[in-house]
Formats: sequence, structure tokens, C-alpha cells
Amino acid sequence: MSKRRSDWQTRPQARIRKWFQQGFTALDDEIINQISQQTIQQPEVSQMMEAQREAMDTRRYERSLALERLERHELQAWVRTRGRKAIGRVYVALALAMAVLMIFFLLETVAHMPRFGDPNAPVTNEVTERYITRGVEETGAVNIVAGMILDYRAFDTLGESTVLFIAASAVLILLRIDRRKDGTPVQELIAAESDDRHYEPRADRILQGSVMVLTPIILLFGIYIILNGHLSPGGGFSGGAIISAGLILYLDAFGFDKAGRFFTYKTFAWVSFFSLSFYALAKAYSFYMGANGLPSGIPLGTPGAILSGGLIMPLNIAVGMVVSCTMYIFYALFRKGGL
Amino acid sequence: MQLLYENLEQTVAVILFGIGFTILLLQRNLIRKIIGLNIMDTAIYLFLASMGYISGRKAPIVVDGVTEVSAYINPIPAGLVLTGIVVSVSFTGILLALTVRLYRRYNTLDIDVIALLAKGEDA
Amino acid sequence: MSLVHNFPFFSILLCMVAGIFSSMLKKEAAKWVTLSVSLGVLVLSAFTLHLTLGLDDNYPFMMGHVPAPWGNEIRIGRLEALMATGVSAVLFLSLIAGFYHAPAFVSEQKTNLYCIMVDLALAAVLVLIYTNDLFTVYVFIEIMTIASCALVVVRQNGHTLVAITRYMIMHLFGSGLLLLGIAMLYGITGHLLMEPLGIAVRQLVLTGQYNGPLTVVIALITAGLAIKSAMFPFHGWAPDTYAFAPPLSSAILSGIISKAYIFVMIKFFYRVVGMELIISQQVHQFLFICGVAGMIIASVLAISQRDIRRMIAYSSVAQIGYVYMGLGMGNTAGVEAAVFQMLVHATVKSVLFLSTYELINVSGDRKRFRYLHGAGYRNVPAGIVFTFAAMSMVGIPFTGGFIVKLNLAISGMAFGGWVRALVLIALAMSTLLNAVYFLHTVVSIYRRPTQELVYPAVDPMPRYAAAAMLASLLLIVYLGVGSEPILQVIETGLKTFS
Amino acid sequence: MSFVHIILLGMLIVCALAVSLTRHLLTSLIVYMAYSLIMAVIWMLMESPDLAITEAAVGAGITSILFFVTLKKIRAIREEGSHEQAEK
Repeated sequence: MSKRRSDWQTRPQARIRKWFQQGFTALDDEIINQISQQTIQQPEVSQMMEAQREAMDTRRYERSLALERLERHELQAWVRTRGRKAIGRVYVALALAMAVLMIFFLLETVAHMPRFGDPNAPVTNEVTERYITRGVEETGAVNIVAGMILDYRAFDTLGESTVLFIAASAVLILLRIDRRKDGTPVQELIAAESDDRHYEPRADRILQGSVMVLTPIILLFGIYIILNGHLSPGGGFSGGAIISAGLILYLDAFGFDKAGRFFTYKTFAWVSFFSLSFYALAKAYSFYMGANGLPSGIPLGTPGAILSGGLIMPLNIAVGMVVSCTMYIFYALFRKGGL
Repeated sequence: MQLLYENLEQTVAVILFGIGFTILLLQRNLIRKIIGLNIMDTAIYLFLASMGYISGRKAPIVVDGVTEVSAYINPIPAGLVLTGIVVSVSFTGILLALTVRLYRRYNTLDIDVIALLAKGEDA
Repeated sequence: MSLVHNFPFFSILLCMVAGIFSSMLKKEAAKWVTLSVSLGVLVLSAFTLHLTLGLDDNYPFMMGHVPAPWGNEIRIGRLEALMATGVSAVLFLSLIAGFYHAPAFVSEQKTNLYCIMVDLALAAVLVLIYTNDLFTVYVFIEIMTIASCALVVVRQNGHTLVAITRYMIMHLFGSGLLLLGIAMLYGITGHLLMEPLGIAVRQLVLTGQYNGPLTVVIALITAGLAIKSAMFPFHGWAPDTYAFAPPLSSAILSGIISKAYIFVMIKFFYRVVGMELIISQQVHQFLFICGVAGMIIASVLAISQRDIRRMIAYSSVAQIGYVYMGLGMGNTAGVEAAVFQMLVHATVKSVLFLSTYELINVSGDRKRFRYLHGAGYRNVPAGIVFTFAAMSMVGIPFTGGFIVKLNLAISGMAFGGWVRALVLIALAMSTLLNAVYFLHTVVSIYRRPTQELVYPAVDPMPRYAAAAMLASLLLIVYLGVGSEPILQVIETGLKTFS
Repeated sequence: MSFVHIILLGMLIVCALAVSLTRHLLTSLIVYMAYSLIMAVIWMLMESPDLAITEAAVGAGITSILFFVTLKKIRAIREEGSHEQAEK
């Protein structure tokens, strides 16, 4: 009885040490206890004794737990004060040494990489050549980068849009405050809304006035960039980001009540659903046709015209919609956990 | 040194990578850690983008129907970096969301303190 | 090209489209969609496996209109098809066995988001198994990282939040290294697809050009993938994440997702750099040492845990050590054993996490060992399944774990000197340590409680969940008894892999 | 390699160091924003306008907005906490 109840409650190190010293059975003195209890089968008295012993054991266990907690507390206190400094210093030194070592190795590597701006570097090979010389006739896009990411290597770009979608879903999991089943808001949501009203600017005249001028221009510029993705620099990602910046600006100036008139959670869900499924299915069609050696049957148009590049412009629009919705919903979720 | 100077872009990229890495390891503040991650990522993108540059050539947007290799720089790294930028902004969003949640729970941004507090919740 | 040739592509597409559709579905519908998607992928992969068994070589599938060095492609061989089949089978069984306790950790309005994560995680795993392009690997690894983050964080308590923050920081650092490696490799070869890359790398080795950068590239990519798959010294994020995540998520994370990283690594070794270069650069020895160290040290750490889930999480790190030991031997037999271990571990670990949840659940949601006494009687199927899975972990004959250990020992015997000694000692030590902690757990779940603890009444687990667990059990036994044809597939698959 | 180019690259390093050395979070965020913009200019000089426009919109724009809204949220939470303490 002088032993503690079970070794599984002691500290791990002690347990391992004990195991080394006394073998496996030492860990299980509980079994022995139990068997010895079973062999002395005397009703009543032994039961009472057992109950007493149980109570004592439990108390002892509680105490051992409390002790352990105290021990941990002391350790924490030590860690917080002197230990933290010591460990911290060692850690800083190690991390710095590692970083310096890594930079050194990488610099050594860089010194042996192909020269910057060298026209004969290994990256200029038959792949680049085909993209540049035949890119326009094969994809119909004047902007070779757009043709490359949306036609030759479209699978990566599909993955990239999926990254955005899944990131938006993950942030929804993390930050969205759900309503109850009957649609009434929970306490947390009410608090978040009142917070938001408290900390955000209220109907600032100057801000609203300048936003009224700026937002249409920003949106227009974003749309221009998306629609000209196959003709000039830009495309779905940058254009979508610009549009979302315009929307966020509007939201900041006018608050959720006004912005909610044209952009709710449903808008987000439907828009990203439609654009992503359009994207995935369009690309699936073109992959399937390409892999099976069938003609895709999509006209490429005259290179340089706005209606050219086959699927590239619709895909850019889809990507732009996904990006702008995702970024806007990020912002809204950060501000008050929902739209 | 001469070699490093010729590859200055890549040299700077590698140094930035190291700085970002150090911020990631040493800063205990979560938001600074996230900035460190972003610096690390952009450093890699700079590295990748510098690979495609060829001196004296233009951006890969076909002008006047000129489709000769000697006219344009390599379009591939640009496409890859484009993908990478979007990936890293998604990560930033998720990590910041995590930060907000952690702060709401523990009222601190220091990751070590947060870990200690989380352990203390058990006892 | 017949219709069956398209099936791998269809399975990837099915997962992605199902993920996108799930965002609009209600809770129950999303669950059904996810279940049927995993079943569909299982069927499609089985057909693909059947097809590839009849082919001599792997075949490419263009993702677009232009062929290999220009366009993107996936490449399907029997090894890939085998992995896809195994992964989807494990996922299907885990979903049946684990989906019913989703309400315990996911709020109702977020169940469809959880389903999105499962779908897209499966899509990413499939892409990583099939793909032939290094940059696609990077993009889909990021999808997988986000998906696993969200899978863990649906249960929002302090532990998961802290664990997942650590996880994200480690994983993003790993992806950074991976991307830097890919960028450098692209810089010295000018290719991203694996086949042309392989040719270019061999050319570089022959001419002796850019040899320094090549070594750094191999180191960076290996380190990045090793961090992400919880190889021993980089395992810091793993135990907390696996232990505090919801049980279904732990099963998916440690059973399926961590395998995809290792599969990519094998693909990188075989298809891109070639095993000869790996051996001449001594990378395999590093993996070997880490694997052996992981097998032993993680097992010791597992013994010292008080929480049963953390114990299983540490044993997961130890099991990854087996894979790396096999990979680090550098001979075909070793890699074969490693691939087989991936299949076995996927099956065993997912069912272990799920049955542990059942045992904890009938013990009043308490995780310490002393409360688990008698849990095996309170939930009989879970107890049986846990016992058998633990036996496979220890390596009792007629289970998958035995075949793994046997194969690892045999491939270790091919070496002389310290490698052979180390392999045998590590296997013996690890088996012993596994026996200590798993058999102790089994004993404790079948021991009568010493003190009358009040266990709250819980709903018994549904019949179908028990059936799914028993089916996984059969799978484990099948891997132990009928392993010959599977090993044959792996052997011939590895030959056509490069 | 032009003179401007070298100065810009040097400023990148200075900004990256400043992020970790400044005392206030807000300052380091603004420095990070400057870092992104410099990166965009460098990419412009490297003849990659696609990258430049994306980095300016996504890196300097959206990422910074997300950082700022996080900081604001955190300050709101903190003030709320101190408010409650004061009431007690």
C-alpha cells in the first residue's frame, strides 16, 4: 500500500526507469493488487475495507495529480523566468547558425547556377521555343503567359483555383459564426456585430464621397484587366484581386447593410460554385478531348482581337469571379464572422 | 564574389529566404511569423522569376506578329510564380484566421505563451 | 485509347467536382456524396489496376492538347493504380466507420465544408499519385496541406488550434524548401515534367555540369517532403496534430495523406534523379539513419505517453520510420518493402484511430489508460479490431505487419556489415517496444476496472460502422496472408516506374 | 544590371530586416507592404508585367488588407478585454 496506485499516472521518465529496473510486471502492480484482493475472498469486512482502500487510493491519486500539477507549475515558472532566457538564447544561437549555414550553402549553389540574363541558359530550350513560336497559333492568345497557364499547363491553374476555393472553405470553418437552426443569431454573432458597428467608421462623408468616385473606376479597371487577360498583362487573378479591393473599399465606407444589398453569403456561394464548376468542366472537356486525340471544336479566333483565344477569356472571367469573391469573403469573415 | 554579383537577383533572393526563415524561427509573435513566411515565399518567387529573364529581350506578349525566340523572355517562370502568389495569399488568409481565433481564446500573440496556456487547460 | 484508360482522370475529376458541388449541399446530402465519391474512386481505380496489370509499361495521359515536354500529363502504371486502389479503399472504410460521429465534432452547418475537405484531400492524393509534373506536385501538396489543416481544425479547442499552428508553420517551411528545390531544378534543366527531367539530369551527371546545384536540389526536395511526411527528426508537429484532431481526421491524415508525400518522394527518386545518383550522393544513408532512429526513439516516446491517442500518434511516427528505413536501403527489395509498409500502415493506422475513439467513447471520453479498463467489454467489436490492429503493429504472423518486417529483414540481409546488423537490431528493438506498448494497451482495455468508475451510457456504435471496421480487419489479414500477388505487383511496378 | 536595380534589391533586404527589427506591428506591416511594392517594381524591370500587376494587386493590396483587418480585430478584442476588467 505504500506504492502509488498505478505507475501509469507517474511521470513518463519515471515509468521508463522503473520498467528498466524492475521489468514489465512492475508497471502493472495493479494486476497483482487485484489478484491478491480476489484471493482473499472475505465478504462484508473485506468489501468495507476495499471501499475504504478505494477511497484512500483515490485521495492519494488526487494528491499525486495535484503534486504533479504543482511540479509542472514550478517547471513552468522556471521556464518563464530563467530557463526561458537560457533556452531562448541557445535556440536563437542555433537558429541563427542554421540560417547562416543555409544561406551560405545556397549562396554557394547560386554561384554555380546559370548566369542571370544568359540567353544560352538551360531554361531556354525546346519547351520555351514552342511556347513562343507556336503559342499564338495553338492557343490564340497574344499574351503567351496567359496562354501557357490556361492552356498548356491548365491543370496547375485548375489546382490553383481549387486552392483558393479550399482556402475560403477553411477560413469559413475557422471564422464563420453559425446561426441556430431556426435562423436566430447566437450570442457570439450579436456580439461580433455590435463590435463591428462600434469599431468601424460610421458614415464618414468624405470617405463615402471619394468612394463613390473611386469604386466604379476600380471595378472598371479590374474588369478591363480580366477581359484583356489574353491580350495584355494581367488576367483573372490580378483583375479579380482589384475588383475585390474595390468591393472592400465600398464595404468599408458604407458598412454591411448597404453592401449586403448586392453581396450576401448566397452570392458568394453561387458565384464561386458556378465559376469553379464551369472552369472544372470546361477544362475536363478539353483534357478529355486532348488525351483521346479528338478535336476540341472551339474556335480560336484572330489573335489580337478581343474575342479570341478560345476558352481563355471565359476561363479568365471564371477565375476572376472566384478570386474576387474569395478575397471579399475573407475580409468579411475577418471583420465580423459572416456576411 | 564575382559570380555572386553576376547572379545578384538570385543572391538577394537567397538572402531574403534566409531572413524570412530566421524571422519564422525566431519571432514569437504570430503575425511577424506570418510576414516571415510571406517574405520567404516571395524570395523563392524572385528566384524563380529571375531564372526566366534574358537580357535585352521583351515581355512575352506578341507584338506585330513577331514570334521569334530571340524576341521574348522565357514565359514559364512567370506562369509558375503567378500560381505561387495566389497559393501564398490563401495561406496567409488561413494563418491570419488561425491567429484571430487564437487571440480570441488566449489574448496574446506569443506562440510560446499560447502553447503553455493550452497545456495548462488540461490540468 | 479505350474508355478505361481515362479512368484515373475521371477519378480525379470526380473528386474535384464533388468537392465543388458539396459547397452547395446540405449536411446529409454532402455526406452521401462524399461516401459515393470514395466508392466511385475505388471502383475506377480497381478497373485501372485491372487494365494496367495487362499492360507491360505505364502509359501517359495528356492533360491538354499538346504532348509531354510542353503540356501537362499524368502517367499511370500498376504501382500507381495499386496505391490509388488501396488509398480509396481505406478512405471508404474509414468514412463508413467514422462518419457517424461527425456531429460530435463538426457543427451542423459546417458538415458540408468538412465533406469538401475530404473530397479535395482525396483529389490531391490521387493527383500526387498519378502526376508526372513537379509543379503540379507543388500545387496539389498545398491543397492537401490546407485540406488537412481544415480537417483538424473543425474541432475548435485550444489544443487543435495550437497544434495546427505548429503544423502549418512546419508544413509551409517544408513547401518553401520544396518549391526552392523545384525552382533550382528547373533552372538547371529547363523542364518540369518528370521524364524529360530525368533525361536532362542524367545528361548533367554525365557531363559533370551543375553537380553542386544538383546535390542541393536533391537535399532540398528530400528535406521538404521529409518534413511534410513526419520523418523522425522533423516529426515535431505530428503527435499533437494526430492526437487532438477528430478521429476520422486523424485516420485520414496519418493513414492516407502522409503516404502521398512519401509516394512523391519515391517517384522523385526513381523517375527524376534515378536511384544510382541517390546512392552515389549518400542521400539514402541519411534516410536510413533517420528511419532507424525514428523507429526506436518514437517507440520509446510512445511508451512514455499517458494519453492513448498520443501513444498511437507516436507509433505512427515510428511506422513512418519503417518506410524510410526500407527506402534508405537503396535496393529494390527495400523499396518494395517500404511501399508495402505504406499500404499496411494506411489500413492499420486508420482503423486504430477509429477503434480507439470508440474505446474512449465508451469510457466517458477519458483518454488516460486507467479509465480504459474494461473498454474492450463495453464495446466488443472495437476491442477486437483494436487488438488485431495492435497485433499487426507488433508483427504477429498472418497480419500485414509481419510481412513488412519479414521483407525488411530479408532485404537487409542482402547487405553485409553494419547495415545488416543495424536493420536486424532496429527491427528487433522496434518489435519489442511495439509489443510493450501495444500489448499493454490491449491488456488494459481487457482488464476489469479496479475501481467503480461511472461510465455514462452512450449510444452503441452503429452496425455498419462495426462492419466497416471488421472489413478493414479482413484487409489487414489479407495483406498478411495473400501478400504474394501484391508484392509481385509492387515489384513489377517499380521496374516500370523509372 | 542598372544602378536602380541594385538599389531596389538592396532596399528589399533592408525592408526584410526592418520587418523583424521594428517595434510596432503596424510599422512592420507597412514595411512589408513597401517590400511587396518594391518586389512588383523589380518584376516590372525584369520584363514580367504579369507578375508585377499580380504582386501589386494581391501581395501589396489584398494581403496587406488582410493583415490590417486582423490587427484591427485583435485591437478590438484587446480593448474589449480591458473594458471588462475595468468594469470588474
